[in-house]
Amino acid sequence: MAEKIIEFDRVVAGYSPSLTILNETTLDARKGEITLLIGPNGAGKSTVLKTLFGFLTPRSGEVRFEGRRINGKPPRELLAEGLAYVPQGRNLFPSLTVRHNLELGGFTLPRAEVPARIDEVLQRFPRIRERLDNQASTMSGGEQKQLEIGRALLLRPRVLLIDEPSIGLSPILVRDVMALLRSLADAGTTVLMVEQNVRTALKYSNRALVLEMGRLALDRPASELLGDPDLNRLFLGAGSAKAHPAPA
Amino acid sequence: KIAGLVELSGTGATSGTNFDNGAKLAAKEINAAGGILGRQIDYTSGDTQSNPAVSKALAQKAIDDGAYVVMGPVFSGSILVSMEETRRAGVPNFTGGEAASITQKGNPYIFRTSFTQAAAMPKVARYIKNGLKAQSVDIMWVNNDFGKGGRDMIVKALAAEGVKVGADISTDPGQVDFSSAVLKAKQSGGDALFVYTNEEESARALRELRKQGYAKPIIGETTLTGQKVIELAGEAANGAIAHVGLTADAPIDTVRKFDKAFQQAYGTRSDHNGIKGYTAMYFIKVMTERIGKVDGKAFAAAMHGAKMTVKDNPGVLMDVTFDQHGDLDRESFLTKVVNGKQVVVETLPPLGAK
Amino acid sequence: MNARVHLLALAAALAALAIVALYLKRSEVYLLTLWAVYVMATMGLNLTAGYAGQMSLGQAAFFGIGAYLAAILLKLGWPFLAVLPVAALVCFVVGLALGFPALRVQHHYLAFATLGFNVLVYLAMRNEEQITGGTFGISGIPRPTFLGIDLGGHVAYWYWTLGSLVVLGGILWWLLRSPWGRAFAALRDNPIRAESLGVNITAYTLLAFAIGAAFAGVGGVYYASLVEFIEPGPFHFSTSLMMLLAVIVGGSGKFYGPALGTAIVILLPEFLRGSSTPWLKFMQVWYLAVFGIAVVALMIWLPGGLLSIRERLDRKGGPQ
Amino acid sequence: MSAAGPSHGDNAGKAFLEVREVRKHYGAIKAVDGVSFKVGPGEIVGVIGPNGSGKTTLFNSILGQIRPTSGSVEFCGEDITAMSPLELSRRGVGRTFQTLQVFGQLPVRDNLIVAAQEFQGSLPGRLFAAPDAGLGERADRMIELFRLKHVAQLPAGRLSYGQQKLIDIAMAFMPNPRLVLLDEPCAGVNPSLVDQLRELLVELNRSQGGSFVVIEHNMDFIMKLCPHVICMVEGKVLSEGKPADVQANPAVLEAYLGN
Amino acid sequence: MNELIQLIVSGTATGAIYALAALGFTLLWQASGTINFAQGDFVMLPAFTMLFCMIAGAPLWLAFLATCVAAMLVLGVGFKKVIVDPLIRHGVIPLVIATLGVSMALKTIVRAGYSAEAHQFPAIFPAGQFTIAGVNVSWADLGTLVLAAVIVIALQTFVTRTLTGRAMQAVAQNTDAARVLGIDAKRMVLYTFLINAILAVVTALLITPTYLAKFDMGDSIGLKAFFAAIIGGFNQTRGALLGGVLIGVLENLVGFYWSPAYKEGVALMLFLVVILWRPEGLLGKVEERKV
Ligand SMILES: Nc1ncnc2c1ncn2[C@@H]1O[C@H](COP(=O)(O)OP(=O)(O)OP(=O)(O)O)[C@@H](O)[C@H]1O
Ligand SMILES: Nc1ncnc2c1ncn2[C@@H]1O[C@H](COP(=O)(O)OP(=O)(O)OP(=O)(O)O)[C@@H](O)[C@H]1O
Ligand SMILES: [Mg+2]
Ligand SMILES: [Mg+2]
Repeated sequence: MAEKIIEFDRVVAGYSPSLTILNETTLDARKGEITLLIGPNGAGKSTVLKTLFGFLTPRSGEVRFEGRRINGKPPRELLAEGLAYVPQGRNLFPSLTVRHNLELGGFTLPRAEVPARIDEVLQRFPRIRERLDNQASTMSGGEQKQLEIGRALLLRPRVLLIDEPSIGLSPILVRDVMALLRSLADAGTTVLMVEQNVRTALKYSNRALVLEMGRLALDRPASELLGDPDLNRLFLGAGSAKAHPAPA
Repeated sequence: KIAGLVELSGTGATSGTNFDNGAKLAAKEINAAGGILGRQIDYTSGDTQSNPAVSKALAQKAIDDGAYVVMGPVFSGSILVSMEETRRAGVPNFTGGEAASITQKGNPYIFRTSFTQAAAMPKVARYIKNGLKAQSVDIMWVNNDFGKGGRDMIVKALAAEGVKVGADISTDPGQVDFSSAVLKAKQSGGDALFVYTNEEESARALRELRKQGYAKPIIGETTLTGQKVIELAGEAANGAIAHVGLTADAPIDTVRKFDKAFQQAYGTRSDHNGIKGYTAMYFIKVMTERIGKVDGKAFAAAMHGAKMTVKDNPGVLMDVTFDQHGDLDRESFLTKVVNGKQVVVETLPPLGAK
Repeated sequence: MNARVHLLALAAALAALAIVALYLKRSEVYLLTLWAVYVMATMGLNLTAGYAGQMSLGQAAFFGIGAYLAAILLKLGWPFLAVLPVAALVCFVVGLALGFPALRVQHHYLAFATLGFNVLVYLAMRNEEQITGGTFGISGIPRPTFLGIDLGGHVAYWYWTLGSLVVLGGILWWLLRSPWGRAFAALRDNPIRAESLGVNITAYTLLAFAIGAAFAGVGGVYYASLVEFIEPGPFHFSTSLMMLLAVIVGGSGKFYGPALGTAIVILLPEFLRGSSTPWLKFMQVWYLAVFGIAVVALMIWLPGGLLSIRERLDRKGGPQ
Repeated sequence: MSAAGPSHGDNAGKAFLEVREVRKHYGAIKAVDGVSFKVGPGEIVGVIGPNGSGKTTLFNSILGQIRPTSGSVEFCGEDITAMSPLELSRRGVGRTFQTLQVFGQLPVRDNLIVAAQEFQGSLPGRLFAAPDAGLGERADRMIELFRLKHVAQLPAGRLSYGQQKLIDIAMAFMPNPRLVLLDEPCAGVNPSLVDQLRELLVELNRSQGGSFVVIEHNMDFIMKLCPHVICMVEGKVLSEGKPADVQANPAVLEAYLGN
Repeated sequence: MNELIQLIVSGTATGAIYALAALGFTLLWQASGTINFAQGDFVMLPAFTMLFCMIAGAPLWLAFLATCVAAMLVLGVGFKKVIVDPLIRHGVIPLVIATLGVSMALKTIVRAGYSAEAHQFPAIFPAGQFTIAGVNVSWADLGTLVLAAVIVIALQTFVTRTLTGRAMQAVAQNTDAARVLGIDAKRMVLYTFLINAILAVVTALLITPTYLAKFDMGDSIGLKAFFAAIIGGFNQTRGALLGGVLIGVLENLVGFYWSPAYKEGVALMLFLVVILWRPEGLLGKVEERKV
């Protein structure tokens, strides 16, 4: 079994004392794998990533990176250790140009390296190149998502945390991005991905973790899960066809 | 027990602080010399924030606390409000306000510590006519109760003397840039310029006048040649002429002594407001000792028509008389700034003595 | 809070305010009345800024408009109860006009636009002498009589003002619990989404300003009659700033926020001024410095104002 | 295939919403470049297209969020070009947003009530209406339907991405609109809820004859839901017709679907 | 004609002063998304500090340098640590309100602790003036204008042309995103306030000879400067210069040709017209698309 790069050990975290979101959550992600985190809306998937990247401090339990405890370590330090994070939702500097958004992605890198890496990203997402000198906020939803993903890749992270990359991307791009993540993983990058586009994501992942109410409910190889009719019913909605009466 | 209502913050902070310091200095001296009728003065001052509503509250509070005499406020707007309270309670009230209307309300408890504008302006107008031989004069004034009141009075006084008013230029409290105002004065071509603004603005106006090469006589009231103005305007103040009711530069022994004591106590020179506060405290002492008891009503009654002289107590600084309205009368001075110093060029007799 | 407990507590507080006046000195009753008068204005500001999210720094202008109208009309012999609706209406209409910039700009731009309006009104008060008495102001404003009862006495006027404050508070309460209140909140949170859901943001923005202005106008009427003299000074924009501070210190968007905040801004300094304890005497000169620092500290610990203490306790230990 | 509502052909000629040659240019960028289409009453139309092909801009132009450079939009025979979102909502046109747009500080339940309250009575009348404007029950049913019951009293801004997305959709349906434009409703929504959402749309369409225009990148959803699909590329309509036909169009495959 | 030119010239000089003060606003806005109500007092404080140094016998240049250091410590590091850091996580409004409190406190401290009076301040430019084509121009006016222009251009370049400058903007626009990218938000904010502190000292140096050192000198400067910043465009550094000069000139013209009584209203009228007609300001760029 591959080395555990990221571990959650009975982590308890939340946004206020009266509301616990992660309830003794225990999970891990392994080197060179895509670990897929799925679950209903509000299960706490994004919260896992936020806790991991230092935006939330666990109330108890331990978050480990390569065996070292990183509870509440600030993002800057994690970044220096090779983690990168693409959050859900708005994540750009709206009045800066696309180019400047990209440049800032390389803020922690040596200056001289940045242009070449930007070029590389632009190759991957040609659409962004056309919009280089536009304000980031004028771009379409999908274009913005491409920019965000590209910006994180600029760092060539050892561990990539990515929250629902498929939101807003066209089918062709979803597949491109997934394939890209796959190739990164194959080259040794550890990927922890949250997705609602489960069917597609499973095809590219090694392992799937199902989160429910802040607890790990299931931990199975992705390929096994894809064929499981039970999960299909639970999470992919097939056959849940009990028609709901429309509210009058 | 004496309460001071003074402008320690807001637009009137400078005047109020001076007034307060003057009063405090006098209280200290009096207390050191045994107090009034053997009783120590308990002087407390409250900040009106230059706000009439607060003045009113403070006046009520002073009365609630059993003040014998109330001093201040200096601002005419505020005194108009607070004097209603002191009147209702029958507590004598000294004010530094110079607006004419204060004593015209028939309030028997209100007394001034300085000339009204109504009393001062005719002296200025007379000087403009006779001393400067000016046919027409431009007026630059600051648009607050002080400036507006003075402007109205000088216009009246000038009309009485037959001097024409040229440009009538209002400026704002706290105004910084006087270039358009000065340009207006230059354009109008009056024979002289009458400047009636607060200290800082006077300094700025003088500087701008100098900058634009204004060559005609510049006359004003007390504020124009005040210590502060000279300090702030520097060179540009030279040549400015002003009528001054009270000045620490007056060539009188008592005033010199006061000046020294004030400087020692506060590190700065007193302006006319400091003298107002100082003398008011001594008025209280002199008059209380004259009536022989601490009784506000009797005090007020005795004040009307009273005459106090330096002989009674050097603290009143100059001989002074009060009339039936509570207005006072005494000598005043014509000063000129020469080489960065205010010099008294003429002592004008009291109005009543002419 | 349970509705009945709430009502009981409110009744008790009001009773206390009413009874205590009988034992207070004249100047203290005056201050209490001044507090009530300012609360009328800050309550309106709380609606505009706290509930509807329209940063307004022009509240003192409406306060002034109400006061000047009252001064002029009362001196003309109008009855107080006729002046009130006129002042409220005039301020309502002017408030509508002030709302227009709010349709174009938001937040700090709006704050300064309204502040600009305040400055203009102030200049007009100072310069339009024929109407406003210029810098000399208007004095001799009478206090009302009501049902034959003379309200000139300080305690009588306090009861009269307190009663009116309760009525105004009731109106605001009603308004906030109606669908209007929710529409104001929607306007504050996300005007774009609100408009696409049929919320007439133009109407509600203008209403938020106009109603807030009307409250201030009413407050102004009571002010003029209380102080019996007005001049432009108290209606300078710095008063607007203080009113905003009062709302925020108390808790903006909290019903009782303005009452608490105004007490701190208006009553506390007077109390300190009045005290003769030595260390409190220090406060007479330094009050504003201490208050300013206290505001900073409050924003650090309780950015939602004093009344947000409960939420604060709940959220402690949340995300950094 | 679950054909919902009257088919496209039946309604040819009596368009409900008609978009004619709408263009929106930003300088050299032609975000929307001459798009025309019709939606009949009770029809469900899907809009697909690569990222940046102008779908959202098209919606914004129709809905008065931005003013189109040229072209016109007609709704029920009335010219609604550049009408404000407010006027459109009054005419029964609702929408959802691609980016999260909820009332962050209002509780979820109030989000839903405020979405419909402005359609009850008059503006002055609402001042005197019941606090929930008589919509409480309806809001509760929506909450149930979208599985938000456990968070109904929380401020909407504190919910997860998917939950907020659901609130946005629920809000659009609260006032029983005649036409709803949905911009990527499934993005971030759990697959099982996606299915439920589709059923809900079908149900609303059948029972109340509501019309929908749906932008989606979830092809499964579009194929099952929409009898008529438009594919936009570079601001223009590339292909239009039955979903299967559009899907099979080589140009669409090349630009959008891949393979 | 001559007087028109004179009015414009002296208005431009006053305007340069407004511009300098306005610069602080645009900087803080672009780089931390806040409005500093105490900005005017940030100018007042160095003015007094320099005054103190000079009273203690230091020559002006030394006083200036010492004050720069002090300002960076107090208005830069101190302000950031004590006020901005704990407040920024609550969003912008509490911070803005806190600056109101700071403004009050600073004024009171200077007034109660030192003096309520105005104090003279030496000018750095020679006192003289020269006349061209019948128009009087003082060296001070010219110097202020030139210096203001230089500072504006330098700052503009820094904020928009350097990576650090853009990182500062990034923090203001989306702090979380900046953190995700490893941008040290706190340090960027610190830079902002350090620059602002220096700016305040320079502004104080240039304007105090005219404004005089007084505890409330910041009030009128602050307000005018804010209006100038908005008129020029809040997200454009060079907007401050345009806005400032525009106000200065217009005030003079109105004061002369119409009535000085409403002179103070000029900045306001102009401001109202601008925000209603072009809310982003004359040089400002339109901010982001909304949906
Ligand atoms: N900023 C916040 N403040 C308070 N509560 C929050 C906040 N963000 C999320 N929550 C709560 O935490 C829970 C989990 O949220 P999280 O964003 O982790 O869900 P998720 O699994 O990512 O869901 P989704 O698939 O919808 O993105 C939700 O119930 C939500 O109400
Ligand atoms: N205000 C604007 N200024 C400049 N370009 C703009 C503006 N708004 C949109 N665009 C451009 O127009 C194009 C269409 O954007 P739009 O949001 O309509 O795309 P979309 O089809 O919705 O894409 P997606 O599927 O990614 O959401 C984009 O390339 C975008 O960059
Ligand atoms: Mg999530
Ligand atoms: Mg889109």
